[in-house]
Amino acid sequence: MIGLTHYLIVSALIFSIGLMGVLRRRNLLMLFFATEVMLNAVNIAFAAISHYYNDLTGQMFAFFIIAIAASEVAVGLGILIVLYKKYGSLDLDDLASMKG
Amino acid sequence: MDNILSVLVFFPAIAGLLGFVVHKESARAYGITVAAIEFLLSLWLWFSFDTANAGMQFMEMIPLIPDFGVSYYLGVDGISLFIIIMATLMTLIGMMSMSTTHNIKNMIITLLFLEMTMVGVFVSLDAIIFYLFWELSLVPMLYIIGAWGGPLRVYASVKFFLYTFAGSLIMLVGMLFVAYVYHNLTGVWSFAITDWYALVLPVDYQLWLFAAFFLGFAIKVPMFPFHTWLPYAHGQAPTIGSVILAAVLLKMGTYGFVRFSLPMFPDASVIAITPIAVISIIMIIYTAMVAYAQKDMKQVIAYSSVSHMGIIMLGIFAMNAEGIGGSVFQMLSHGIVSGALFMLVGVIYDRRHTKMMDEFGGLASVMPKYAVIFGIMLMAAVGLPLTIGFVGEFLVLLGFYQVSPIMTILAGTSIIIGAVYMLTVYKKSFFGPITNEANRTLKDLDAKETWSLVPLVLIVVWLGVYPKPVLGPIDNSVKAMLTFMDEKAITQEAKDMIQVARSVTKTGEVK
Amino acid sequence: MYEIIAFYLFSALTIGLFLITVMSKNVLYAMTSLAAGMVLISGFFFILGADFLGVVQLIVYVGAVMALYSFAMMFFDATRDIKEKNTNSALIFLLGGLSAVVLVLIFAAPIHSDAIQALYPMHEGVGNAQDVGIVLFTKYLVPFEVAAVMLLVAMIAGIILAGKKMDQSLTEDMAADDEIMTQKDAK
Amino acid sequence: MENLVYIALFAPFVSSMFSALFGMSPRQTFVGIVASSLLFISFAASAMLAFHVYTTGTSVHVTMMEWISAGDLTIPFGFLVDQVSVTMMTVVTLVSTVVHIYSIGYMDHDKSFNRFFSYLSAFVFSMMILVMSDNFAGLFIGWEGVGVCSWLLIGFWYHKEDVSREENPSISPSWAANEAFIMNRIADLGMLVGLFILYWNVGSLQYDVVFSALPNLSGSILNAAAVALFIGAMGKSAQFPLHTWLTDAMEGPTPVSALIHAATMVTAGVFLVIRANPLFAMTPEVSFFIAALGTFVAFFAASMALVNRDLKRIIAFSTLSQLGYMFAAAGLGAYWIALFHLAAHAFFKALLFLGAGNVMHAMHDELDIFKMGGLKKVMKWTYIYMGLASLALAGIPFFAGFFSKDAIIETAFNEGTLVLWAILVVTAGMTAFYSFRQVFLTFLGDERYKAFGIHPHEMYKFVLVAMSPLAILAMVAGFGMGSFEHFVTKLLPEYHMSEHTHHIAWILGLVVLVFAVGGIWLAYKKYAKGLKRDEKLENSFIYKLLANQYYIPQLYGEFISKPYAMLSEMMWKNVDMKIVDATVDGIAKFIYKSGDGSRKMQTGNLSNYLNWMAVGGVLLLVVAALSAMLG
Repeated sequence: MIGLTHYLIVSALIFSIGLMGVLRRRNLLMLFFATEVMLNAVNIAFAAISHYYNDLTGQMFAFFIIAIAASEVAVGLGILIVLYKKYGSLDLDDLASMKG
Repeated sequence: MDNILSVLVFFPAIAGLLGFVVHKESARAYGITVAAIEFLLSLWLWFSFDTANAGMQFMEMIPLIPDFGVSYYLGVDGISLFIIIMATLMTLIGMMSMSTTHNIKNMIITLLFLEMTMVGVFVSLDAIIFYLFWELSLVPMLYIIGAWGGPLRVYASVKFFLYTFAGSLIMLVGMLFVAYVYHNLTGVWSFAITDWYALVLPVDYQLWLFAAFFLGFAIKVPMFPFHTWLPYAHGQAPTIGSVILAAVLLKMGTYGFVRFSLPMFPDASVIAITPIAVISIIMIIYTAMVAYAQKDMKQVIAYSSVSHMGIIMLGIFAMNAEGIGGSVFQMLSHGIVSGALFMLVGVIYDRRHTKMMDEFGGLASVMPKYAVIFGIMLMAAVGLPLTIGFVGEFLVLLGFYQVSPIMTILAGTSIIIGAVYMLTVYKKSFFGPITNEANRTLKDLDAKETWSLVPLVLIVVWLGVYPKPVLGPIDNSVKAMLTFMDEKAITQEAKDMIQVARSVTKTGEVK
Repeated sequence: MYEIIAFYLFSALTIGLFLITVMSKNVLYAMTSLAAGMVLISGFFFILGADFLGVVQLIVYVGAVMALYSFAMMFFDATRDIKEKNTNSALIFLLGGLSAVVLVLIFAAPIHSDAIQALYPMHEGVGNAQDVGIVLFTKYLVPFEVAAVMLLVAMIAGIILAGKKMDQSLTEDMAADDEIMTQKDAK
Repeated sequence: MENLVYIALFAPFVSSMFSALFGMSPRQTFVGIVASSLLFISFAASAMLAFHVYTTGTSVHVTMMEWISAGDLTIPFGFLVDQVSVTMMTVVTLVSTVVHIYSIGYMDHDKSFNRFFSYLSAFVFSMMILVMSDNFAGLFIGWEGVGVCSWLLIGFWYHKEDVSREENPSISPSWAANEAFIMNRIADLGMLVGLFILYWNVGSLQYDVVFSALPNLSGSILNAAAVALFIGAMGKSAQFPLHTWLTDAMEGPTPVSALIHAATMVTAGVFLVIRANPLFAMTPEVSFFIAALGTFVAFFAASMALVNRDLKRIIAFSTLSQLGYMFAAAGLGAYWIALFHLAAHAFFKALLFLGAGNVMHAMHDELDIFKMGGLKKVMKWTYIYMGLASLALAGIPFFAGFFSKDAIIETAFNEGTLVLWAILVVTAGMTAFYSFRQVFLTFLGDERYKAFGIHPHEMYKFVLVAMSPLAILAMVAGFGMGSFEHFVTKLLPEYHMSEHTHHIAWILGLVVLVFAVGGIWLAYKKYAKGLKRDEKLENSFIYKLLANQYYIPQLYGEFISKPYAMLSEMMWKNVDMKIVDATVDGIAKFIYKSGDGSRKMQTGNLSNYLNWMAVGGVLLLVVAALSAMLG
C-alpha cells in the first residue's frame, strides 16, 4: 500500500531536482522553472499530508502556494522582461551589480 | 521643590537646547552660567538633604511603561549625593578653565547634555532609566573626543565607544534577566532597583548576574585588563574631555558596583572578593609601573587614574563600612584630584602644544603658581594626610586589611609606586635647569586658570582636614546598605564576610 | 492496486520530466516538460482525493502560469540554446544529492503522528470541493482575500513592468535601439 | 593651658602661611623675622607647657575636632602634652627658633628666601603635630607632613642639574628629595600596616586605648604590630637598609640639614619607639632586634664617616650613628635614656650643622674638607662652636654627649649584651676620631683653600649669637640628666642599672673615655698639622669601600631602580601595548577582517548567493536530521 512516506519521498526527490536546477542554472528563466518544480514538490507533500491526516489545512496551504506561485510568475516575468530590455541577457553572471 | 532631582537632570539639557539660539560669542558665558546654576542646585540638594536618613531621598516616580514596570524613578542617598555634586562642580570648573575656542558653542551644548546624562546616571533608581543615561553619556563624550581630540581622535573615540558599549550591552542582558526573574517570582514586572533589592536570588543566579553586571561596570571603571581604551581616550581627548571622563564617567563603573552588584548579589559579591581583589592589585601595581614608563605627562595621569580606580575597587569589596565608605570618598577624591591634574596638564599643553615630559624641565622657576598647584594636587594624588587623597586611601586600605593583610600590603605599595611615578613626573617637568629655551618665556597661570584651580585646591585641603560633612552621610548610607546585605545574604560565608557595625574584634578577645 | 501503479507511474514520469526541465539546454523543451510534469502532479492530487486542488493545479499552473511563460518566451529568443557556464557542477550535484538524501532520510524515518489531530477534518460523503469551500470561506477567508488582492497587484505589476516600451522589439538586435536613440538625439 | 597648646602648635603654621603669602615675591627680611618670632612664641608656649607639666606632673589633653569617622573608626585631632611630648616640643621649637634666626643670615643671598621660611615653618608645624598627637593617625599626619616638607626642603634648590654619581654622590637636590620621599614611603607602608593591625585588634588608634588594651592581645599580633611600626621608624630615622637618603639629603640648604636631618625629623622614629614603649616592652624579641640594628647602624655609619671628605656628609653619618645609639637604648628598654640622648643630640648636632653652614657660607658652598684648613684664623667663633659640639659628640666628660652616650653604653653592658657594648664602645672611639678629623682638617693646619682663590669670612654676628643657646646647651645639658630622669620617668618606665653595673660604672666610663680620647688623639696626630694624603691607604679596598658607602647606593641603583625602570618599560611596551591592548585590537580586527573576508561572498552573482543559501539550507537539514536522530 502506498503510504505517506512514499509521497513524501517523491516530494523530496522532486524538491531536490528543483534545488539542483536552481543551483545549476544561470539563466533566470530556467531558474524560474526550477522554482516552479520546487513549489510543486511542496504541494505534493501538503496534499499527501492533508490526505493521510484527514485534515484540510494542508490543501489550504497548497492553494495559497499556487496563488503565490501565480503572482510570482506574473511579477517575476515582468521583471525579467525589464531586465532583458536593460541588459539584453538573462544570464546571472552578467547581472552582478550587487557586488559588495 | 519636590522634584529637584528632575530639575537637576533636565535643567542642563533644556539649557543646552536653548543654547542653540545663543550667540556664538556669548556661548561660553552662557554655559558657565548654566553650569553654575546647576552646581548651586546640587548644593541646595545637599543642604536640604537629611543627613540622618540613610535611605533614598527626594524620590520621584512616574510610570513610563506600566506593563513592564519601567518607570521614571529617581532618588539620592548619601552615596550618590556627593558624586552628583562633584559631577556638577567638575562640569562648572571644566567649563571655566576651558581653552577650546573653535566650535565653542557646540562644545558647550555637548557638555550640558553630558551633564544631564551624568546626573541622570547617579539619580536613577530604575534600571532602564539608569541604562538609558549610562549609554547616552557615551554620545557626548564620543563627540567631544572625536571632534576636538588629537590626531588619533577617531580611533580613540571609536575604541572608547565600542568598548564601553559592548560591556554595557552585556549588563543590559543581565538587567533584563533580573527583571525576568523578578517577574517569575512576583508576577509583576519591575525595573525599580529598590524592588530588585528585595529579590533573594539563588547563588548560581547571583554569580551569572554578577558576571554580566561586572563586565559592564569593569570596562567603565576600567579594570585590568579592560583598561586600554582609557589611555587612548585621555591621550586624544581635549582637556575638558579628560577632566569629565576621569572625574565623573569612570565613577559610573564603581558607583554601579555599589548600587547594583553589592546589594543585589551579596553572596556572589563575597565569592568575588578574592578574584576582584587580585585584579585590583594587578591594576594598582601594574598600571602604576606602566605610568612610570610613560613619556607623555597626560598618559601618566591617565594610567595613574587606573591605578587609583584599583584602590576604589578594592575598598568596595572590603565588605565593611570603612572600606566601602572609603571607596565612595575616594571616588570624590579621585574625581577632583585627577580632574585637576588633567586641567593642569591642559594648562601646559595650551602653552607648549606638547605633553612630552622631556620637552619640559625647570618649569618651577618660570611658572611658580602652576608648580605650587600642581604640587598640591600631586601630593593629594599620592595620598598625603590632610589632603583629600589620604582619607579615602587610608580607609580603603584599613577596610581591606580585615579581609586580607597580605593583599593590603600589596595594594599598599601604591603609596610607594604612586609616589615614584608622580614625583618622577614632577622632577622631570618642574625641577632641574630650564633646558628648553621655549620654556623660558612661558606665562604663569592666568586669572581664568587660577580661578578654576584654586577652588579645587581649597576642596582638596578642606575635605582632607574636615571630611566629616561628606563622610558622615556616606557612612550612614553605607552602613544601611551593609546591614541590608547582611540580612539578605543566604550563605553563611557571606554573612560572616559582610561586616556591619561590629567590624572590630572586641578588645580583649584573643584571636 | 490501481493506486500503486498510478503512483509509481506518475512518480517516474514527473521525476523524469522535471529532470528534463532542469537539465535541458533548450528553453522550449524545458517549458514543455515542465507543463507536462505539472499535469502529472495534478494526477497525484486526484489520487489523494484532493479533487479541487487537482483542478486548480490544472487551471492555474498548466493553464495560467504556463501561458504566462509561453507569452514571456515570445519576448526572448527561445530558439537559441542557452549557454551557461556550469562551474562547480560537482558541488551542485553534491548539494542536490545531499539534500535529497537527507530529506528522504527524514521522511523515511517513522513519523510519530499520535499527537496530530485534524483541525478541519474531511467529511465522509461530502465532496472535496464543498469541504474546501467551507474551510476556505470561514477560517481562511482573510488570507483568501489577501491572496486575491495579491494576485491583482501581481497582475498590475506584471502589466506595468512588461508593458513599458511594448512598441520596441526585443528579439531584434540592439542596433535598432541605438538607431532610435541616435535619431532622437539628432532631433 | 589649652590655649598654650594651640599657640605652640599653630604659631609655626601661621608663620608658614604668612611666609607663603610672600612666597613668590623677592627676598624680604621681615618675613624671616616674623617667622622667627612666631617660632619663638611657639617655643615660649612649649616651655611654659613644659614648666606646667614639670611642676604639676599632669598632662594636658585637648581634642580639637573630629577628623575621620567611618564605620567604627573615629580619629580626632587630639593633642596630648605629657612628659614625652613636651620634651620633644621644647627641643623641636628651640632648635627650630635658632635655625630660623640662623637662616635669616644663611639664606640672605637666596632669591627664594621667603619660600624657604614658609617650608621651614611648615616643617615645624608638621613636627609639632607628630609629637603632640594623641593618636597614631595624628602621628601619621605629622609623619607624612615632615616627609613632604623634607622633600620640599631637600629639593629647595630644585634648579640644579642632575650629574653623574661620580661627580656628586647624590646626583641633584631634586633627585635626593625624591629618593628621601620614596624611601620614607616604603617605611610608611609598614607604619600604616601597624596602624591597621592595632585598629582591627583594638578598635581605636588612641594611644591610651591602644596601650591599655595591649595586655589582652596575643603575642603574634603584638610582634606584628611592633615590627610594622618599627619599619615605619626605620624609614624616618634612616636605619639600615633605608639609610641612603639621609646622606643624600645633605643636598638641601644647611639649616635644613641641621633642623630636619639632624635634630628633629630623623629622631621621629626614635620618638615613635619611645611613644609606643608599652608595645615594644611587651615584645622583647623585636626590641632586641631594634637594639641590635641600632648598634649595627651606629658602627656602620661611623665607619663610613671615617673616610668621607664631605663636611656635611660626615655630620650626616654621625647623625645616623647617633640614631643607632638611640635605637640601641630604646631597644634595650632604657627609653628615657634614649629620649635624653635624643634631646642632647639635637642640641649639639644642630650646632655642628650650623657651624658647618658657617663654613660653607664662608667657603662659597665648598664642602670638601681636603680643600679647607686653617679656617680658625678667620672663623674663630665657628671654630669654637664646632669644637664644642664635637667634644659633646665625642662624649668628652661634662659635655652633653658624655652623659647620654655613656648611659647608653652602660645600658648595653647592664643588659649583658656584651657584644653590643663592645661595638658601641669602639664606635664611640670612631666617633671621636671622625669628628675631630673634620674639625682639624677644617680649622687647623695649612690654608689649602687659598689655592682655590676663596676668601672666607666669619658669619654675621646675630647668627653667631643665635647659635649660642645651642652651644650652651651642648655644654651643660648633661647636668640636667637627673632631673630629666625624674621628669620623664613619670611616664616612661624607669630604668635602673644593676648593683654590679653601678659598682663598676666608673670603669666602664673610663673605657669609653679612653677610646674617645684615643680617637681625638689619633685625629690630632694625623690631621692637626695639615693634610698628608696617604695614597696607599686611599687606594686600599677598605678605604674605597667605605668612601663609596659600601657601594649600597650603587647597588640600589643597579638592582632596584634600573630593573624597576626596565620592568616598567617592558610592562608598558610589551605587556600593555603588545598583549592587553593588542588583544582588544585583535578582537576588533578579527571582526573587521571577518567582515572584510566575508564581503567576498557578495559577488553580486545571484547564482553564488543561491549556492550559499543551499549550503546553509542543507546544513540546517543535516542538523535537523542529526538532532532528530540523536534526540
